[in-house]
Amino acid sequence: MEFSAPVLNYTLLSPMLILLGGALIGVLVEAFMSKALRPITQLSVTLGSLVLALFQVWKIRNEQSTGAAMGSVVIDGPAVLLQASILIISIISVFLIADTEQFTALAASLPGSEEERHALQTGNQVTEVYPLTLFAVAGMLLFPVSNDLITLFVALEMLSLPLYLMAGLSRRRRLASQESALKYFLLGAFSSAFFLFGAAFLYGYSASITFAGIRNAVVGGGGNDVFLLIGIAFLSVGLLFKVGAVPFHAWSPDVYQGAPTPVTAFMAAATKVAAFGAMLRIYYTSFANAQWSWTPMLTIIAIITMVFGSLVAIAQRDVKRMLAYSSIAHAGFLLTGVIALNKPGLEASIFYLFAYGVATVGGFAIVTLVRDSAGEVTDLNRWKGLGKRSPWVATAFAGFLLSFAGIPLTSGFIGKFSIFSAAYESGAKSVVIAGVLSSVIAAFFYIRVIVLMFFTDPVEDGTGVEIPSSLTSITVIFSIIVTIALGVYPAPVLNFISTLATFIR
Amino acid sequence: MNSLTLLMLLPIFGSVALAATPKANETLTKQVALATTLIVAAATIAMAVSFQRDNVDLQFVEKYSWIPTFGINFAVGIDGLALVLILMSTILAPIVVLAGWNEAHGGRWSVKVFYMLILVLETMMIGVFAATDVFLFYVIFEAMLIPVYFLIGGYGSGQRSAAAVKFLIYSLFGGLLMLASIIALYVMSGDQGGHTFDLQTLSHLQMSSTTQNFLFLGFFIAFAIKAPLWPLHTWLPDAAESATPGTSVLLLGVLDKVGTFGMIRYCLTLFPDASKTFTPMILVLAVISIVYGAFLAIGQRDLKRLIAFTSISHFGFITMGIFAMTSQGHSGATLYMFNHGFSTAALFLVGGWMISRRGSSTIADFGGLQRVTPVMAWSFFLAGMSSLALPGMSSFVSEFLVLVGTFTRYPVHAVVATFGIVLAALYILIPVQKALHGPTTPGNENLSDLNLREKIAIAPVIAIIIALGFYPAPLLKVINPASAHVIAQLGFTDPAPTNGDK
Amino acid sequence: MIDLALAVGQTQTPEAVMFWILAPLTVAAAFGMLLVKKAVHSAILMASVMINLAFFYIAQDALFLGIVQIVVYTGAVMMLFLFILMLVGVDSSDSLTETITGLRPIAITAAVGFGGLMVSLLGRATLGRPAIGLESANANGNVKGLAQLLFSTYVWPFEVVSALLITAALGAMVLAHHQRIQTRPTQRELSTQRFRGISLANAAGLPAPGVFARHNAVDVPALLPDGSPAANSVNATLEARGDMLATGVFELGKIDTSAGEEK
Amino acid sequence: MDAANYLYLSVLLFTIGAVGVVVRRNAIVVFMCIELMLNAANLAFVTFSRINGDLNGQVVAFFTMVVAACEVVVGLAIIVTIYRSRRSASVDDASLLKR
Amino acid sequence: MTTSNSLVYLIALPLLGAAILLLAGRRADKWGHILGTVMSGSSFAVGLYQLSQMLGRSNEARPVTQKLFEWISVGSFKVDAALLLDQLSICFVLLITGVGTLIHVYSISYMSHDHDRRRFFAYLNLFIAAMLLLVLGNSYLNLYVGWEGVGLASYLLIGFWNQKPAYATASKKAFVMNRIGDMGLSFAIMIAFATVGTVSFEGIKEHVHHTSTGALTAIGIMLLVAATGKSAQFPLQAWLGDAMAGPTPVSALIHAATMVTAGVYLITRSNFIFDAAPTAQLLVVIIGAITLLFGALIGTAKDDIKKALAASTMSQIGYMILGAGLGPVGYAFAIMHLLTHGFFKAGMFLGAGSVMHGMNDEVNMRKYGALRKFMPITFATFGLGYLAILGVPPFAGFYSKDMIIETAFNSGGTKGIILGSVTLLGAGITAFYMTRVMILTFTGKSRWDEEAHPHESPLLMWLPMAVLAIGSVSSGFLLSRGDALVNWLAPLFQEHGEHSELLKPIVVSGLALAMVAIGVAIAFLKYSRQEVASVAPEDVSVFTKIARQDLMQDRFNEAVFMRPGQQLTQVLVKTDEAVIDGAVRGVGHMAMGSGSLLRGVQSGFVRSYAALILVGAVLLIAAIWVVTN
Repeated sequence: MEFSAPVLNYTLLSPMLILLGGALIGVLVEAFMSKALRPITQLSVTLGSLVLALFQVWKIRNEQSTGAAMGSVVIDGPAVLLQASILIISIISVFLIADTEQFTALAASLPGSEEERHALQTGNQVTEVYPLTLFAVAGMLLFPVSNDLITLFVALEMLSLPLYLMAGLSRRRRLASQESALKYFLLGAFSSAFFLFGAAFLYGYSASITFAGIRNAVVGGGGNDVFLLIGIAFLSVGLLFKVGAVPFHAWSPDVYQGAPTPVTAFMAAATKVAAFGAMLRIYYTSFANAQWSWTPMLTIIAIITMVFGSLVAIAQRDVKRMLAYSSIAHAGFLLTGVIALNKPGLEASIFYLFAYGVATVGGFAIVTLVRDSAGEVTDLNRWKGLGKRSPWVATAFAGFLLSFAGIPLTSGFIGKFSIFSAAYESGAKSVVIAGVLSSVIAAFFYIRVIVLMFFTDPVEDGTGVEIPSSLTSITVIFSIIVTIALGVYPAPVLNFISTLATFIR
Repeated sequence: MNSLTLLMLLPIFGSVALAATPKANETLTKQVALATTLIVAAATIAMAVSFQRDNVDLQFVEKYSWIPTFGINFAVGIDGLALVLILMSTILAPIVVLAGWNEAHGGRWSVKVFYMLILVLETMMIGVFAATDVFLFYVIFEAMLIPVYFLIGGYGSGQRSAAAVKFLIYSLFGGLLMLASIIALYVMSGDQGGHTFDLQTLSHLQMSSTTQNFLFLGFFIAFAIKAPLWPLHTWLPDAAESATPGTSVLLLGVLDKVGTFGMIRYCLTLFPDASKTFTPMILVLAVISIVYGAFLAIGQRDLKRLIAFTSISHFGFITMGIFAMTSQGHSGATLYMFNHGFSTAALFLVGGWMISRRGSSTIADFGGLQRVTPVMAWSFFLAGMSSLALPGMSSFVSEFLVLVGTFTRYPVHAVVATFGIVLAALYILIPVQKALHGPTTPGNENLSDLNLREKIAIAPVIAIIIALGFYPAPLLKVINPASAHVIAQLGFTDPAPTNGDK
Repeated sequence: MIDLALAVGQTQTPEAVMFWILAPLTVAAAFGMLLVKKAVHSAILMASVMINLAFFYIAQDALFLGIVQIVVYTGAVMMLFLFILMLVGVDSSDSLTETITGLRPIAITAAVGFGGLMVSLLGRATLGRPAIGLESANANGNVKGLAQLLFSTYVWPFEVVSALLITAALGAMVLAHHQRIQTRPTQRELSTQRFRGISLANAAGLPAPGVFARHNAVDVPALLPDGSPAANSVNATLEARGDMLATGVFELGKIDTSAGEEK
Repeated sequence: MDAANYLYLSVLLFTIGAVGVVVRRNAIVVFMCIELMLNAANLAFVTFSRINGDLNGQVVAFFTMVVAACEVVVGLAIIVTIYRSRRSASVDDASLLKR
Repeated sequence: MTTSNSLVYLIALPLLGAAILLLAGRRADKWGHILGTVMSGSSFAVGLYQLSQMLGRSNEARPVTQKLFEWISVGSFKVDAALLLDQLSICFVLLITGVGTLIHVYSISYMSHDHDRRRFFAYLNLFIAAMLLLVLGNSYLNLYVGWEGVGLASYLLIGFWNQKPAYATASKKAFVMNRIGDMGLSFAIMIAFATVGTVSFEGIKEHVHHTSTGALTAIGIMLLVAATGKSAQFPLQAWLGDAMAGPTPVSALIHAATMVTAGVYLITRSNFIFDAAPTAQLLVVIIGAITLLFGALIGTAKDDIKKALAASTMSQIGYMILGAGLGPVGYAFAIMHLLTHGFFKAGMFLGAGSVMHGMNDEVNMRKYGALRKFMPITFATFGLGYLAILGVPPFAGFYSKDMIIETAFNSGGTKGIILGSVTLLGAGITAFYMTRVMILTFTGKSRWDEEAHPHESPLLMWLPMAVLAIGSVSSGFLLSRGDALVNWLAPLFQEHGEHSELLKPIVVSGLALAMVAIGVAIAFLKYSRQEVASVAPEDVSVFTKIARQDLMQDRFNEAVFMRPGQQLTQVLVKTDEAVIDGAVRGVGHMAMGSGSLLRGVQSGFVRSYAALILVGAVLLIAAIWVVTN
């Protein structure tokens, strides 16, 4: 047996390679650069690699290849779109991560210890978050372009591990933050065990670990489908966990609340894109012909997810938890795109993911701005009268909320419309109806926040709005512009998506 | 003026201009707002003049590609029905601005924001009636909620934010049901010759009767909430109670018309068979609304809630006229929409002035106003007479047409509905007696009568009410061809005289 | 799973023997993990499960994995676990009573359901193709075969895993590394500080911990002349952790035989 | 010798691991149970590799081991951190965030 | 048919007057009353001109129409704003404008101290215009406009002094009860359109012969309902007594001479329908009969002079309705009685106003007495009216009322006998209560309050009274001379065949006079021989008590309609709040509640979350197990 050297298409892999390179530079910076210079250097390196990666993605937008990395990676239209979305969302998230007020000064110090206080006084910063972010983004880029189960698993871990770590790095309420890291980690590992177990059965079923191989096995048949079904079920547990679908959602409210807000923003938005990207690919390509087996399952989960997320969100008193439940509800809406299993469904999902992701980052960016002397204020009762004190911030937040609620002239509406129409087209009427009804419930709590901000008199408790740093401003402004623009005139983006969104096999 | 798009852009320009005015100079703000609405009104009237009355096709048609991926166009065009409603909206707008000159002062935000919201709303009001693309219609239908929401919640009184939320949730609920139907239409259009939202094309879709029924309900419930039809009405009294008078005028006078307009334009056009299937049920609801709204109005202690309930009764009439499926009922309903706009406007505006002077909206707090403030009292009285459809007032013509038109096909419904006119006498005369008649009660002795601005604002409303009562022909001539067209398309002909089946 | 009966394995009696000996042991060890109170015992049981698995790997023609399982998994990963266990208190034991209402019945039902259903499902599964065995795949040796795949087909994930390792290292650093923010004071500085302090009481150094006839350890405070314990003779950390012993039993005149049983 | 037996064994181990995650309170034991689940998955991979007659399954198992090692590093780091803060390795004590 | 361009002026002039007076506001206070009177007078002049024109034409050419504009036109529902002046309407036009103008003149003086006299004249003008529209409209819908218009004017005038809550309530009551009648008219119009396809008098008349009797009966009954509302007939009569809250000229004009007779006009105008619908016609007669007794009985017990007169009006209109219900033979007599009644009742009301004017607006007859000496002219004019209403020859009532009684007797069979007897009985009771009014007011001893200083009214007031008194004396004779009115109206009505004569006219007259004499005698005995208490005695018979309470009509309405209505309203208001809105809020609360409940899932324990995942996985496996089974 001769060994033939592997051939990698570096152009197609370049976005990921750039990020990994950037991350390595970041690690080196940590090791060798003086403390004072680290923050700015890390930020530049991170942003630079992200932008460069985005540029590379743009350059390869018309490429279609399964051979980029010996069949492990597939680059096609959806891949480009998803990677671009992840990169854009990451860039605006990094602007938030650059906020030094959010991260602990020294993660190893005990909360409340002398050491911590000293670290705070000296202005120490955990600049390691930048390379960690880059690793996570690289994993996210890889996740939706993976073309076999190994790569998928590795990518899953690669995007998860940095997030587990970052969740624990909050500056305030550190015990809660560490707790969120622990919960995220334990449950994440638990779900990835299911994922792996499912992968084993898929391998058993198809004698192949590539998506194409699984697809061929599904098409070809032979034997019965027990292994396939077990495989799909357990693999789905892992994926549904990542997107936060009921009943695999339980981590997300706690983690969203405990993690530093920029990390929450990043993981809420970018992880969702990556996870749904992977999900779309595997369901649309490998499992497409076994549609009968998983559509009912996903339909039920989607409906429960929407309704549950919307209902529980009503009862929330904390803005981050509320957004977490809202994101659960949105996971339900997005699942309809997977269920649709048609080209409109794919296009709609990609549009929705992008629109939702950008709005989410924008929303959390606003959350970082509302503070009192002890840091962020996430208790909704203390958001009362925000519209009076800071009309622009409140208006922007209202804009994001309206987009989440799917009010016309915001991107959320176009997203919902397109995803529901795709689902309807594929005959999944029950999901559409459930989606519509839970949208009403969801609207209720979004509106409640608007009422709090605009129609309730402020309480004088020192809650104020930080004058946004220029980076945060960029995030907010960009997000709101995208949210409105995609609501008013989405045609160019939809066209772009439409021309690219076809999975190759 | 012959471009609907331009017409829609005018208020937007106005609101941009408003944004540029200094915050401190509120008078300038108001003047700009007034000027804008006046220009829009003039432009609309000019448009109406060049409207070809006998042409049943859509006129002033414009179409621009908007979201080609989904086959969505920015398509507008009007027929007689839409023209009449646009006319009503744009004429009401300057009146509302002028009448509510000071009503923005108690709000959470600046006066400027108030008028910007009003102007944005005006654009949407034109758009919602002019849209010929279902998607465009839906977008405006839903987007309209936002400015109204802020107008109620930000500038109203009492439980304004709760009322605003109730309004919004109710409307969103209906809107989302409609969205489901629209999605279904869209998908079906894709199966039958390409995705489109064009109303004309969609009206020719083939669909099973079950599908049609469900989709019809999706649309109808949305419109029934808007209209509002019993039992989906409970948001209206709250909203009207809390909103400023001007907002209430726009809410009840214009926005709620979108509901009845939608029933004609969308329910009947898109789902003719389902419309027929549901007609008996809807007629019953309409009749209940008429009687129920009247009874509830009689039972109210709050002036604004009372007016709101009278509107529920009136919307019952409109709905009944629409689903009577006769040309009289249809034209009557359309005319009713126009007339109701003005008579409700008169009631709310004058009622609003009374309330702002007295500082209370409880009817029992008034008394003997006729002696203290004769002009205001008379205005209210005339508005009330219009509301109870006194002959000689515009609403009589429309109400009678609705009744006659209904009677020829559904005599029982018409008979029950006619009892509403007795109740109408009660619900108008009770507040008239309590507020305007009787001895002047303490607290009312020094109320000031209408000032010149208010007189100028109310005069055209009353003039229109009376003029159309005696000479409704100009409107009917515009409405009739459109109504006849709809009726004919549904395959209905007016019942011939039965001669008592002799 | 009728047709999964492997031609390759059916005649290999030794494998069957090994399986039927080791499998129950494995399951018992795994089950024991749930039942033992002390974490360290769980770890030991876990290690034994892993070693058993290594045998199964080897028995199934996965020699390389078997070795790796022992060397890397059992040898390194489990040692890491034990290491951490030591750190957090090797003798700490779990109470096995359930504190979350309703969780245990749910867990047991779920477990029985899960296991039962899965076993039942496996019984129904058919493959639709013959089981092959690894003779041909391992023709050039298991390691070579794996290497062939690893360095050609799976070179990309293989390389990406390196990023994962860096992440892990970086993460451990972030969470565990105490950056020296201020220089550690030298002996000289400390002694200067001692003498320049407000009181000279401790200038000569703190008292040593208690040294008694029947007990001497760092966790027992020394006795002052008046017989009372000297708190500052014990390390502050021990005191904070509550590991300091009471001195009462060691005091003169109060000799108590039970002190012998201490610890 | 029926290769299916390995699969049954794998299922049993996986189940035990999953239950362990739910019933044990010590974070480290919980984590070990997760490792047990991963091992069960590995056993399944190896078994299927044998059944399918190709080495891909073994490659996956190999990757799993590597990834698991990384996970262990990160996981134990987190557990140690929280232990240092709380002086407790019980996962039940970490329940600030709820509802 | 002749057309004319000047009909519209009949209406336009008073309407213009009303508009000017209302819009000009206080500026017109000085000359408002003059303008109002002039406008009414000019309308009368136009009416006279029209009459002269009409007299110059042959019978067939007498009706005149004027189409103003197309009012409503939708599909086959076409209604023009058009006027029709024929022999019937001209009678009304002249009555309305003539009596109306007189009352304008009277009011100049009567209302001279009222701050709001201008407004009063505006309302009067508005009423004249609306009433003219009522009688001039060429279709039921046009008539309907006038019909509600007079209702509005009546409402405004009854409530002219609405600062008094009772008066405001009275006006509201009048309007609402009228609306119930109006509803009948709406129904009639709807049925007419649905069955005949048109709502114009002309159009329906043409189609009557091929329209089913059932439909015509329905239309007829509905028209009757309308008539009962407007003309205060049983069972919608209750408002008329309260309507006396308005200034007395109003009572004279609206609630005696003109508006309340609109029902008679309606039935007469719709003769072609009633002729073809015997059942409806019979109902008309029954209603008329009931009301004439009803009103008369109420009249016997009333101490308020205006209410007594109002009850009398109700009763007299009962006569007219009864007459109109007797078919072709009765229409003309009904109209004749209407006209004569217009004179004498308006005269008496003005007389009553004059008395009140002199007595500090006291209306209680028990506080009058012996006014003959202080108000001779009033006594004279009132007395002439009294004689007229009693039907004493040769006063007006004799001609008109006897005709109706006679026709009633002659309507054949048992029906004839019953009707005749009722009308006779009515005549007797009328004599009783009118004599009572006369005695209490003008004769006997004075029972005034101390501050009363009775005096005769000024010229502007007594002059109209005098003119009306002349009418009361002469109109009957003039109209019946050579059957003038019957012949004048004949072209409008169907030919009527000869009736069997049950009783000779002379016998009828004799019987009637006898009844009158009995009535007068009883009254004389009861009130002239005994002292009249200035406070109404309480120890009276049950019947008197009931009669004082208007035969329990208000009690009945309250118990049967008002209270249940109010209760229904309250229940509905509560239902709306609790049930309908409650359901909506309930859904909200349910969502909130389930949200809070489901929130419990998030216990904060990571092991629970893991259990949730495990359970989810088990469910998936179970689903697979089921599917593959």
